[in-house]
Amino acid sequence: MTGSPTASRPGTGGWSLAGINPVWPLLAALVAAIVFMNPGFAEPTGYMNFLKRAAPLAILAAGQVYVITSGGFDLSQGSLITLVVVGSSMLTDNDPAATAWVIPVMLAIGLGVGAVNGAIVCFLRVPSLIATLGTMITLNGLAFLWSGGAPRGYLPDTFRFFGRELIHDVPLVRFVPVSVIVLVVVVGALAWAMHRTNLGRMVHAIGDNPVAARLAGVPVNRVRVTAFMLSGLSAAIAGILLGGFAGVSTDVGTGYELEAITAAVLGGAQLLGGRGSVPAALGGALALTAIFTLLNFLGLPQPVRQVVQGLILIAAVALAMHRRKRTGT
Amino acid sequence: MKLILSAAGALSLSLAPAQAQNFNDPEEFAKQQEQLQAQPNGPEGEPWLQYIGDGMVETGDLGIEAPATVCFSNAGVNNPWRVVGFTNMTEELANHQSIGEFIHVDAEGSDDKQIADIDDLLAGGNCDVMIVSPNTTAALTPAVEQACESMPVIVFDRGVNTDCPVTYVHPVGGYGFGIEGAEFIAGELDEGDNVLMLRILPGVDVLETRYSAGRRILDEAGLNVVGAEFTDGDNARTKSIVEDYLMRGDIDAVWMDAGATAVAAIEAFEDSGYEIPVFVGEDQQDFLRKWEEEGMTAIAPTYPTYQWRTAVIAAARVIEGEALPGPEWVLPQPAITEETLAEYVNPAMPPLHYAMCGCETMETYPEAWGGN
Amino acid sequence: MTDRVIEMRGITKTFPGVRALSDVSFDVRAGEVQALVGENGAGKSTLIKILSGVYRADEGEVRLRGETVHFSHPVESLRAGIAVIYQEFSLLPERSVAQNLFLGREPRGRFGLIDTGRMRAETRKVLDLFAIGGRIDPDRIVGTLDVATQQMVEIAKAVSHEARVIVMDEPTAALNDAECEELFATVDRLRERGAAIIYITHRMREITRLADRVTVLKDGEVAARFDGAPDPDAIVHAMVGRDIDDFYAPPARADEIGEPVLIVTGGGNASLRDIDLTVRAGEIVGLSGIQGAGRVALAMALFGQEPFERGEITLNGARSTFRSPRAAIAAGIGLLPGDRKSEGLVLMQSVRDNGMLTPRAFSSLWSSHRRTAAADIGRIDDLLDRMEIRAASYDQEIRALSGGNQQKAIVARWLSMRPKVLIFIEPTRGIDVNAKAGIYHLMRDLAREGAGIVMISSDLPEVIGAADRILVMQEGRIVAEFGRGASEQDIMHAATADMENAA
Amino acid sequence: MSLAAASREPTGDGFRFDRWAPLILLGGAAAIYVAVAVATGQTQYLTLDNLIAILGRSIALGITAIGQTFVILAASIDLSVASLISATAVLASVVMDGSAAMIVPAIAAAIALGALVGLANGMIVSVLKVNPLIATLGMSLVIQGCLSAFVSNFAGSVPPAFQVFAYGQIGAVPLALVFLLSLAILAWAVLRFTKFGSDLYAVGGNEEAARFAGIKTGRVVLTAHVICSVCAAIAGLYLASRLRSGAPWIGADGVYDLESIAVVVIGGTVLAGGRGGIWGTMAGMLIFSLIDSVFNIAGVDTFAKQVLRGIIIVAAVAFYAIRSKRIVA
Repeated sequence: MTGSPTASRPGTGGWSLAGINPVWPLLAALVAAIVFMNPGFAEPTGYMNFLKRAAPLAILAAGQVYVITSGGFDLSQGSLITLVVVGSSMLTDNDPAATAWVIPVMLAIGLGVGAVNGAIVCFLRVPSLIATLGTMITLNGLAFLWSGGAPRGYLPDTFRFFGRELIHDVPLVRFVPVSVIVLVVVVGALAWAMHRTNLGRMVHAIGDNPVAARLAGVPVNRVRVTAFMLSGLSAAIAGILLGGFAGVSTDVGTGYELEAITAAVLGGAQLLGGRGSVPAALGGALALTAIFTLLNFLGLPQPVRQVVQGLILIAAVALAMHRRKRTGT
Repeated sequence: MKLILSAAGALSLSLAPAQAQNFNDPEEFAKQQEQLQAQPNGPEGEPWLQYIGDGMVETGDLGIEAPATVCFSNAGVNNPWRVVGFTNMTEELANHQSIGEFIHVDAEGSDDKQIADIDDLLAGGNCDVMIVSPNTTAALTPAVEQACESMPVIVFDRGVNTDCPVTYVHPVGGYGFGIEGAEFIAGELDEGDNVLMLRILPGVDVLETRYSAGRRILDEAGLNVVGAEFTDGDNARTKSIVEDYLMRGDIDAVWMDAGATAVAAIEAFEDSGYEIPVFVGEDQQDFLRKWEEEGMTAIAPTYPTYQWRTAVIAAARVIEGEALPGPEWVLPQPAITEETLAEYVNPAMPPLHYAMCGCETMETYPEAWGGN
Repeated sequence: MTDRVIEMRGITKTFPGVRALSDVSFDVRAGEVQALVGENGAGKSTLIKILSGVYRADEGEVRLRGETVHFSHPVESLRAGIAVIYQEFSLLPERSVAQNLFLGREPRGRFGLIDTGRMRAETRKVLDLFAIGGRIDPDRIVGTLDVATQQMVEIAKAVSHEARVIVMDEPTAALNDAECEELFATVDRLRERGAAIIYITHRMREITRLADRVTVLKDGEVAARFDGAPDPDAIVHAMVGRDIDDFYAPPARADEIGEPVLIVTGGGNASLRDIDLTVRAGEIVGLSGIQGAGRVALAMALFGQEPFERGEITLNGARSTFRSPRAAIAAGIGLLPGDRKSEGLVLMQSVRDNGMLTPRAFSSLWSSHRRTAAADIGRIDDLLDRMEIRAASYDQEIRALSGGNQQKAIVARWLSMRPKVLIFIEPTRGIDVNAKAGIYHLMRDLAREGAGIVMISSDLPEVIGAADRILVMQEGRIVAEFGRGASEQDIMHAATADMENAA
Repeated sequence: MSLAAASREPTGDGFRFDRWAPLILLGGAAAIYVAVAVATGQTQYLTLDNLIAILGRSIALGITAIGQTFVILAASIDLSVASLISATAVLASVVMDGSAAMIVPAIAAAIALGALVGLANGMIVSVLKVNPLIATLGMSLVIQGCLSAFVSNFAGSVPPAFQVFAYGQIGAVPLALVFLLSLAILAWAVLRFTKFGSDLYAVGGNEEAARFAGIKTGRVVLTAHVICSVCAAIAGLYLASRLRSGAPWIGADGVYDLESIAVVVIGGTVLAGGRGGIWGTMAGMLIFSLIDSVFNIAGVDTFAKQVLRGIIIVAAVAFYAIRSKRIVA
């Protein structure tokens, strides 16, 4: 210890430009580009529609980031969405009153599937990549098995309220989609749990170093299972929004798990654990949706969209690795 | 991974001039246009037994003993259309004493797996007759040829590039589907009006032909096609696409190559506060219901699921040694119109039930199809 | 003309915040054993890592047979004939002995394929250099060998490189007496063949037995050089180099030692047998023994990580067997792991998060991360202050801190839980010498406050200096107990004596 | 050191469970197959013809899985194989376009494309240090996007001479089966007898130790990726031959990415790398084929099949993993 004695207690780290998560400037640039292309986007109809559309993915990414930060993956989110939508249609069967109990049941299913994922990883010691791949296939099968291959009921308007309705006559913005309110509430709650509670710090700890966490007394299994349950819960909520937004179909959730992982990674979440932020995952989801929107406005076809998504994914992680190497941490 | 799958090959028409198959064949277009108008042979009111054209094949000399084992290599039951169809098929089996055992193998949408399935059936299935619903035409041709060597084969839905099957059961076809919807729009709209075309996926033969026929007619009618977008059959995506188009300008009609996401498209108009324009859907109950409720101006061309019944009927005729339409058994392909809508709407049926199933008179209707 | 194979001159190396080596000169000749001695943290490992090209010296030069060399990668030094046997095994447990020996330089036969026959034969030849070698099958999977044999394979691997310079870093840490003798014989044989051997140890017995010359490092500087095997006392003096009473905290006075807080009777599991142990409030109990003797296993059993399957633990009068660390912590046991990086720290999290980890673990998942039942942020900050942790900010990632500061953050973590028993595993490993005294005094302070301290250390002088009582373990059992003032020889003898005497 | 030391404890020199586990699983699958055939009275499924049909069921999956084994042994992973299979199948089929003269150039082009993609994957993983999951997922999107930009259906055709690859017979045994077996033997020999094979296990088992032994770890990972991608290219050639043409969806339809990983893991190769081998992978492939056949014989409902498949994957991996004490995520 050669340095001069520090006079006082080390302070709190300040904000610096370099400390800003790159996802925010990226999002800002994308939004600017979209507004430039289509000034209508700056109108409430434009950006509210955008937020409404991004809401399921953002919620999903906020849940996924728990599992990623804890060191795993949740590939079952997409199938869980499908199960929730198909299951809701089976259970409500166009009875508006049923919504009141079907939604809690769906949230419970989300939590339950998360608990099963967590239990497979914690107690059967199957790596989450394989475990959730298994549940992904199984849940898809279950959704079909339950419905016999095609949805058997309609979703009543009461159920679809969350994903479809707008609240009119709101000052400043004229109207707010209900799903945007759901987005704010859910992402807010998940951000609070991640960044303001013991759970969140312990999710980081078990992803960073599970052995050290266990030796420090962290209930590793309980934390991990909780992370998976929150991911499952977020998928259930996303499912309720998607079902509400667009009605019943058998492949609603297809591909959402990868988009959620992409969004989380764009937000700087570190694969294999230890780093992750819910607000940044939200930023990642908005940025990803903005990229797709921009590509649509540019009239670029689907394949280009894929190529861009792939390149961005690689570039985001490569950049993060580069920054980490440069800062020597 | 299905993201990749569903996104597979999604570049639009400009780059898709098919190298292997021609999806814009004027001859086929004309033939199907004619078949739509043709008066079918066979019993009135039972379209699954009807046929267009006169060709028949004799099967008396095949010498299969009843009850026989029928094997069915299915491309998949991976969408509601195939689910309804497969239910039609299994329920139809009850009508045929001559069919003893029915072995069903499902390829889950994979060519490779379907080829392996047919191999398996040939190696150990003790099949007397084989029904094949090919996943793709070209890929399954060798497997079907191989099967033809050991037993009579019946193909339906998609065809194969060989005439070895006893018969190929199918409705009029994709051009016919496209023609009916587009002609309806052309009749309702004025020149220069805006039409949005919504498509599921590129590259799928039965869908490509629908589009090329529809596009041709819309163009000929002088309508302005504002866009042709792929929806991946995804409701949310469909709704988003339509919303985006509405932000840019008015739409007077929507043409779709399949009706699965029709209701989502309609809702986009409702939710954005627009009148519902002229619509082309399909015979799914949710669309028909919406149509009736909202009093829309619409048409529902069909690709009838009753062809799955016909395939079983054909197999039974082969076993019984009766003649049957062939080498192609072309089924009528009626569209549901304003006049016939009431016959088909049935609130007791599930939303994605295909109304043109020819199944209403069957014993287990509607429970077996998920109705109540 | 010189027969010096290796010559290091004026080596200086600084790590952030630590001067690891300053102006160290060191040489070794062919056909001799040069002992490199020093306490943990004296700079031995750093010196070796510079020699082998893992680190680069800030100043000074390394000469190999008179020529200046700059190794930038261990492979280059290996190719130049310098083989280092590290303490951490570099063996691949899933591969065979022969595959491990020839890793990265497999003999090739026809078509460039690996000549497995020749590889096996060469392995045989190398293993035959050891008496024990004859019993090792070259095709045996390394993971299935016991630890001592794995150590032998590790040495054989270095030997098989036909290195002119062989560095052995505490090679006997895991070996019993007989195995040690075998190793010594091997070293003799290597010396006869003209190899230059750098032998790192802090065991006097080995120095006396093997060394031709001795270099003592202290605080990153050469403290003494001896030709021939010197008097052990002289070495110890050079190593410690200060008043021991001052360096180590004073021992516990009789009145400071209180009631037993921890009693184990008949404890046993797969790696432990017949453990009877009492730890009193206010005392520091040292656990000694060779590597693999069961010291760490005992700690992990007490801590519930590898629980006892037999016997029982009484903690503060309450009987229990801890099935998990969590249960042990809840009952009042704390543990500072031996390998901070892999077992103690969550490196990407902040200093404060590392301190708060255990308090948080014992609070509701959903309550605020700033205030927990055991401690709030303010209290943790106070404890971190008390530990005199040097960090730019407690929000800084802990990975940027020095080893000593990291260790202190973990101590702060435990202090917040007010444990009744605190287990330190290798508490000063990798810690700056100056920080060491701090750790010793800290342990003593904790004991004075009424905790029972269990300390496991491979550094004998440290155990002798810091513990009030020393328990020696061998093959999973406690075989001897010494009070303050035991000698290294006594302990080493007890740790490696023939098991038959005990049985 | 302490926990690490615990993991170094000898595991006994007698019966090594994990060496035999794939065989046990395979035996179990075979027993179930026989039991189901006997129980349903369909003993006609127990002939040699059927055995060959079962062996030949999953040739493409087997070829892909052999390649996947290499990357997983190196502690990497490759999610781009499915898209690559589609790309090479299309490329080969377009280049041949029915002409026998073009067979050799087409094969060369396909292999070259495979090598190129493998090289890119390997570079991104070993030089840019991007997590292999993300790197190859991104690559997969890029390949699929590029491919879809040019073709949307079956493109080109394969001359009859090339169809021999998939349909030819040597006596009663399909040529492709013989080819797969030869490839497996070659892969086994590479892993067993070459320096590269030895290096591969070292890099996957303990990268640090490998680097200290002078192994160029980056190059080893790179080579593993090239091998994996070349295997995928061969699988693409096989599928082109089998389907008589290539289409941009055949890889994704076969789910070769996730299934090949599942096969490798069920065959006892651990995702963490350094342990496993080709014969385990072959056992895994056979297990998959047997499961498929059992489902077909027993006439399991399609959707129930999916549910079971997911559960089987998880259960098979748990069969190994549950014995480990490591914390997984």
